[in-house]
Amino acid sequence: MESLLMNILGAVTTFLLAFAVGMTYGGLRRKIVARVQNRYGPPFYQNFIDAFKLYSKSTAIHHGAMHFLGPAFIMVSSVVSLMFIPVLTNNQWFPNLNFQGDLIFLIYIMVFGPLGMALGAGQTGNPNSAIGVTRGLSQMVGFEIPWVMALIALMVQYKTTSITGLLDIQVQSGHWFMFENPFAFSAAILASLGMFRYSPFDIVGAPTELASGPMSENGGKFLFVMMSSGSVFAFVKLTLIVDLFMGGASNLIILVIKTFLLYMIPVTYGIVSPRYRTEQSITYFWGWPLFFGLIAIIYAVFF
Amino acid sequence: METLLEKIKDRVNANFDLKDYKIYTDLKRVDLFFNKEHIPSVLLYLKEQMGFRHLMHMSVVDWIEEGEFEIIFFLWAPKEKVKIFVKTRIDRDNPVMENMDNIWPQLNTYEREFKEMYGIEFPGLVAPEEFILESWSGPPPMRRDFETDKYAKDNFATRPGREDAQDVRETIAKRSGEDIPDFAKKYSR
Amino acid sequence: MVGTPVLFIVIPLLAAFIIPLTGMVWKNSVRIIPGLVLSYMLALSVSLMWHITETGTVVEVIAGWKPPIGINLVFSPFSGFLATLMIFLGLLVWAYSYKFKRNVDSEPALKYFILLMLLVTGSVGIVLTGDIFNMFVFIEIVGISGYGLTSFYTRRDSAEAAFKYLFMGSIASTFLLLAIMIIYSQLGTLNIAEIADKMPMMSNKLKVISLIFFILAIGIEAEIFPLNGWAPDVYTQAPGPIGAAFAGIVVKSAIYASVRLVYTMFDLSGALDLFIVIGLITFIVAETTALRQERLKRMLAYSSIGQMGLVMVAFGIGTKEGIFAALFLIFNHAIIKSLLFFSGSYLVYNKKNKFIKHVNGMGKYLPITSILFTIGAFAIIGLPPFAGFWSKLAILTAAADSKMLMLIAIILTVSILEAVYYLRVINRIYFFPKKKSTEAKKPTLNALIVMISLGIIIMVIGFYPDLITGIIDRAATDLMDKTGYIKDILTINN
Amino acid sequence: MYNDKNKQKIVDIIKNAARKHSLWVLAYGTGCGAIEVPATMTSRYDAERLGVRGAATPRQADVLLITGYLTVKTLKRVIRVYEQMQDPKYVIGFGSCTINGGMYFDSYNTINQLDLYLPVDVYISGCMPRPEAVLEGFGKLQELIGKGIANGAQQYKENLDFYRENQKKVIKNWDFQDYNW
Amino acid sequence: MDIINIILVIFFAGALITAFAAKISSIVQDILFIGTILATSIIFFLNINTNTETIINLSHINLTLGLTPLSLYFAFIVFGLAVLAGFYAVGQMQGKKKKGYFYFNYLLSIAAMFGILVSKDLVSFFIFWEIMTWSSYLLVIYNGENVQKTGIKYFVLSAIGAYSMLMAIVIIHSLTGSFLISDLISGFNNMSANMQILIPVLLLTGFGVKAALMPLHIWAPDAYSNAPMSYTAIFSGALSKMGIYGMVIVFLTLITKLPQETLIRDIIAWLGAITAAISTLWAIKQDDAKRLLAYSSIGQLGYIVVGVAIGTPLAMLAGLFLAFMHGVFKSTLFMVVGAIEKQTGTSNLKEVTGLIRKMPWTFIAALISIIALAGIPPLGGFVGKWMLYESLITSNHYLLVTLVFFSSTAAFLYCYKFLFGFFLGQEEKEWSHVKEAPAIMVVPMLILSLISVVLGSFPQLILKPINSALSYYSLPDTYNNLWKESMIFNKWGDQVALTPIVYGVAIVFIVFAVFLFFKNRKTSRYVTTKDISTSGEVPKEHENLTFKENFFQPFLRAVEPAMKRQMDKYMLAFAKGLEDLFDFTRRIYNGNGQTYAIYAIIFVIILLLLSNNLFS
Repeated sequence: MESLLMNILGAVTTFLLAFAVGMTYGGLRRKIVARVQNRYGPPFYQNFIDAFKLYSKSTAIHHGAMHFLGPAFIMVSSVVSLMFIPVLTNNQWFPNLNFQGDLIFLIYIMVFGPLGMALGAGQTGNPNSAIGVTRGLSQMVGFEIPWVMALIALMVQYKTTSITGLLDIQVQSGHWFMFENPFAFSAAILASLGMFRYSPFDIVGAPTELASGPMSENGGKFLFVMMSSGSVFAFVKLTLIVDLFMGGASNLIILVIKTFLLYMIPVTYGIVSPRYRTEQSITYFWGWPLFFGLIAIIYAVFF
Repeated sequence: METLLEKIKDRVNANFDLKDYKIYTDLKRVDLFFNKEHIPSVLLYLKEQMGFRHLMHMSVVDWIEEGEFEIIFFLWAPKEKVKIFVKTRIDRDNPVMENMDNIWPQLNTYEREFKEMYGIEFPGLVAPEEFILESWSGPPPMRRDFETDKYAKDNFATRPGREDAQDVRETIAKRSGEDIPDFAKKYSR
Repeated sequence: MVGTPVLFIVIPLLAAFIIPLTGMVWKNSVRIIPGLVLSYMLALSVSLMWHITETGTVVEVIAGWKPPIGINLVFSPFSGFLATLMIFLGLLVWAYSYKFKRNVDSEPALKYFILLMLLVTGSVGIVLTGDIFNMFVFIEIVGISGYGLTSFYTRRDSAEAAFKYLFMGSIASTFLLLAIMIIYSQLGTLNIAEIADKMPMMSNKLKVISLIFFILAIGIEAEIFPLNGWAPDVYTQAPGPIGAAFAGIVVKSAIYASVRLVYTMFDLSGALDLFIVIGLITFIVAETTALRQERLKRMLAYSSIGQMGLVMVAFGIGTKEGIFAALFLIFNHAIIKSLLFFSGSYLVYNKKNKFIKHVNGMGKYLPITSILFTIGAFAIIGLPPFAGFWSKLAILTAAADSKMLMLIAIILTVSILEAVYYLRVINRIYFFPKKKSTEAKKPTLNALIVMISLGIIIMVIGFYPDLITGIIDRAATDLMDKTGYIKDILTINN
Repeated sequence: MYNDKNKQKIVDIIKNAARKHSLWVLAYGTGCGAIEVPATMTSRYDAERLGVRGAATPRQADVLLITGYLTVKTLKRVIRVYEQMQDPKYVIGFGSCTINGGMYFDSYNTINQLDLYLPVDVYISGCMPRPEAVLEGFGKLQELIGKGIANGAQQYKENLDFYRENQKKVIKNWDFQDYNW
Repeated sequence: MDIINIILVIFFAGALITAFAAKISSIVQDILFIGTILATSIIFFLNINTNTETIINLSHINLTLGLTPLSLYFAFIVFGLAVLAGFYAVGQMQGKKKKGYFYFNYLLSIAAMFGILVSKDLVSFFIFWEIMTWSSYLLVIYNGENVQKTGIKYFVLSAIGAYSMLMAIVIIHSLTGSFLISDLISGFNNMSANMQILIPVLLLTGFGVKAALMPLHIWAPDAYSNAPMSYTAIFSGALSKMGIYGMVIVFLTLITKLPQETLIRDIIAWLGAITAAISTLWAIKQDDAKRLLAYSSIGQLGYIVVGVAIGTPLAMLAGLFLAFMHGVFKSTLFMVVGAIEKQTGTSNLKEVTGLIRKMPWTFIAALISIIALAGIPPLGGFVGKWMLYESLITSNHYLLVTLVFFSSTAAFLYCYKFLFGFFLGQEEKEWSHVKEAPAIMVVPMLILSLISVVLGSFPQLILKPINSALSYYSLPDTYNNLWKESMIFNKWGDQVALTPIVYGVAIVFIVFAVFLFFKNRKTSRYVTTKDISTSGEVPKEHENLTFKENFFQPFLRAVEPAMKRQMDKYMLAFAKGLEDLFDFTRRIYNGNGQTYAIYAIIFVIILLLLSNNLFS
């Protein structure tokens, strides 16, 4: 009983940590983007203010049951995938469910969210939502392929499909996989550009063209849940890449440094890039990233 | 150039009952005046036979003094690079003009506009809904006898404080020293 | 002894000549007497079949002249099986056409039944006789009645078809006579058993030539490629039930003749391979041609030719399994194709051209006929659980046992075509809307009974093939037993 | 002393503080004022540092920015957009056209006074107001929100009959659904 | 009489009686139909016994019937689906024409499937296989004139498959002297090398047609979409599994003994994966829900084939588990389409919209099945997908797993298209009259979707029978090796524990659903889908705002090169060419007597010329 309580407590702590870190990173991104654009920019805690404001807004209307459940689906995706990722290498604080699932499971639970969001967006009946959803799902098919190839390369190379197993190998040997199999790392990073949906891959929710796409009918608490889920999910993705390629982190400070450095890649890439159309982004992902993925698998099999 | 324009005029004249014409050589433009009932055939002829493929514009002028509307079609021949203005006059009290959007589909838009703004009837005009003036109940606003000021005052509440606004026309007239025309006096404050 | 084989020849011939006389007295006797005669013959043949299971082959000597000099009739398990089958089919054709031209005067009906009787007689004679010249005579009887039946409707087209048939038939007679002459000049006998016995004495060259002449002559009757040009026209132009009679009776007798030649008379090793080649070509050409037909009867005719090709292939395999399969296929084809001809002629009854498109939507108006046609089509395609499947399986098994893999592949590939063109008709029957101009003709009661009994036979054989396989098995054993045949005939001294 | 009323007040203060620094603007670009909004938002004047940010749809927005004259046809859409926004919501009238009709005071199809039809929280005068003025207007709105007196929505809700009457007077083909709360 | 015979007799008798009961009354027909299915299923489920063996003696062939553990597993699928789809069919067939025809063929094909499963020799296997083929063929052309091409296509490909199987059967008989499957297995080692290749290839061709494997799949989209939906549930759910059943036996017993084992396995697996990928792309393109699901079925069968072909214990488990799951969720989806078609009159995704509030139960069934289809945890589809991926990765098929993963991800697109098209989006006035389907149709769907939910957390219910089936065919017992209660392992020892996942997902889902739903339920009110932010414009009643045209156009544009070539077109062109060739042979018979005489002369001359070679 006590251990169960501790588990729940740990899970909540993990969630709060992920929420805080993700939100802060989002705020920092806005600040950085502003500085690059020669603006002063909002304070780094602006996202917290926005989130709280959204939470405090009223939700006077809804479009039916799926409208409620859509954000819940997204949250399930974020939180459950958070539960299955080892946050720190020594599992005293954040044990969660790290040993219960493995990478394939994680890949699947990570695509659960977009589908839920799509359902929620669908019921609102806004054509912009549906258009955004189709673009989002199409793009997802695009970046999942190099991403999976990178992961498969790791699995093949180290004969395990468990995240903790891959992490342990890195900790014990002291070598990071991003140097052991740089191609896999490149493929994963390029694929993660798409996952973050920052420019140039932000056609899904293009505000001026699609009226923010899937989210166009969601205000107030719906948007709050989506926003926090996005923040948690950003943390999940960053932590996952850190765990898989950068040897994990033994304490929070190292984790923050590593994830922040990683986070800078999509952010800086986004700042300097114009927007891709959907088929352009798909073909982008099936170009170099796919090539790197292939090389990574070949490298993993033969070397 | 002169000859080309003349030739165009002559060719039209040979086929149709041309009331009057005017040639602007520097503008590469011919103005042709017709009776109302000739207009469709003239336009069709110009489009199909003489290469005036492009309808640039359609316009209406309210000649309130003469009790007539003047309707003008602006045509353009891309090959010869020549303009033709086809003009006709219709009765202002009973403004009916033939619907010609089967010649140029874009005429449909113009006709819908003139129907609302001038009250000109185009029999057979297919208009899905109101064009610009939704649920308009007043007289056609672009006619020159429409009293816009009065209409605005009657319909839209005005914030107090605009009473001192000057009549712009009087100011202009004073400044340039010319008289206000008689017909305009009726509308000036 | 319940009866003698000679009755199979005598009684129908007698009946054929008596019918016109009785017809003057009582018009309906024209219709009834053939039925009585055929029923009697069926009873006789069945009892004989029963008899020979105990005593062995029955050899009937005519007019006391013993073989090899005299003419003899042989009722062995093999020939008896075929004779029974033919008589049974003749009975069915009679029952089906009992009311034929009833509403008209008796003149056409008289001709029809006389010719039908002659056709059956001739075919049974071919199967039973043990003498090649006698066989020639019977072939001519069959041919003449066939020409008559073909031109039965005195129309331009039927006359043309009959003339074609006659033309080819005369070629056949010529060559048959030539072949018989060669053999007689060399061996001095016309008795099949004695020919078979003396065959090694003949020079190889002449043997080959006479065999080729035989094959040509009998091949014309057996509708093998490329000698079968007359057949589709005849099938199309002859009255509906006669199509079934041709497919079920005449062709079978010709096949019997050719098999008897190759298995018993000649000892040439390549003949069986020739059978396979010719049969296969016939099968392929006929089935591909059937695919492109627009008329129902022509389609059925080509299908029938194709099946005959398959029978020849099965005989050509040469093993006992092959013969078993061939006989099984002969049996199945006889009943199935009869059913198809019977029901098909009702589906396109009132139409002159009898196009396939005329069957559109008949499933609603002629439900039982349509279902029977469907059963027939499924059976001939070889779908289980209908009768056709077992014979197809038997052929394939026989071919596989002889390691003829290409043969299996070709047969199966062509079978797909067969499925396609039958399914086209079935789809039209059930799923296309009826044209207004088409009128459905309800089958008469006797025709319905015949068709339903055929359908039931197909289903029963399909579910329980053992009913027939025992007899066929014995027939196959009998055919393989060449020395037994010679001994049975030549040593008859009683 | 902790009681329900005080608690409500504390929560309100926090909420207002958050709302004040997070204004998501739906710029309804009518008239010439639409051209001033990009200048306000982008690098030169950078409204984002105040927490002002564009919103894509009325469901997400807090502030309805009406940037110029409103014809009757547009007014109908604006009212609908306003009613689709979620509480709390604010309206900023932008330029003299919204105040008294501006240069379109005698147009046959343009309303002269926005606050008869929608509850305006802040007017920004000028024809057109420069971005500095716009920022000033946002500052004023933030001030009002902070004090808790930017209650236009409340006012609209309470005096709905008054607004409806005015709206129906100019919009003849009234085919709206009910107000969204 | 033996149980198996009794069941078969009841089936055939029931089919006949039901077909002719139309003369009495429509309700009697329904009752007879349901009665037949229920009686047989009850007899089956009460008397499950894998030891009995019935032999029907024909003089030259013995038909041997009996259950094996593997066929028992498939019989579960068949009977389960048959009962549920049977009830559904009664609802769906209300007031339709040709009811007797439908019931007859439905019962007959179920009987044939059962017959296939209990056949222990190849002849009875083939007999039942063909009965299944033509009864399903008759249902494919149920809709009349405009489906003739479809019907012919289906039948011809089935015939190709069946006849290649028949060829294999007779070859086997000539080699082993017996039709028994057990004799084939034991005698396979003694065959020559050529035969060892030929027989499995022929058999796989036969099974591949029914399993809609790549070059042989062209019948499937049309056939699945044209049969009545209550039958397509069986067609795609159970009938296609017969092909899988045959493949499993071939792979377990024959292929393992070959020297070229890996090559054949790889070829078939790649074919399966390519089938999955291509048909997924085509499914995305479809606008008709039936065709969409039809292509999706082909894709799913591709996964199953991949699993079966790879053939490691985990892959086999995955393939068979997916076969079960596919039966469950795909038949639910076909039933959903049937219900919608019955209620609205069309199954076009472009026309029907916004049914979620009109047909909520149908939506729930569709949602659950779609989630299962997409392989998203915690539903049953995920378990199968997980096992498939793990087995592929651990057996060194890296590119294959990428391809499978691609098609599985792309499947999300059509999953969403299906849900969105029917249930979400604008609520149109045109469909405001639509009511929920009758309970007799809805309840089977809900039961089936419940099964997908249950299998997500307790797959052992199904994995246990699969395990015993596989160990019957001498695959290692995987009970402790690869899976335990609610926990699956891969070869490398990595695991997925299903129970905590289910709990985790459920808890988080409930927390946020409560947070959003119950907190706002009182304060918020429902507005119609016309009340959306369309730049302030008020959508008119007749205006259709739903986004339906070119739904996944950008994606399709990106994958266009892969969809340019259609197997269908090649095959049709081939058939056309053949027909032209046949037209040429037809000309041989030109109807001219002289020509025929010349043929005769030529025939004689050729024979005479060749006589030396022929009769040497």
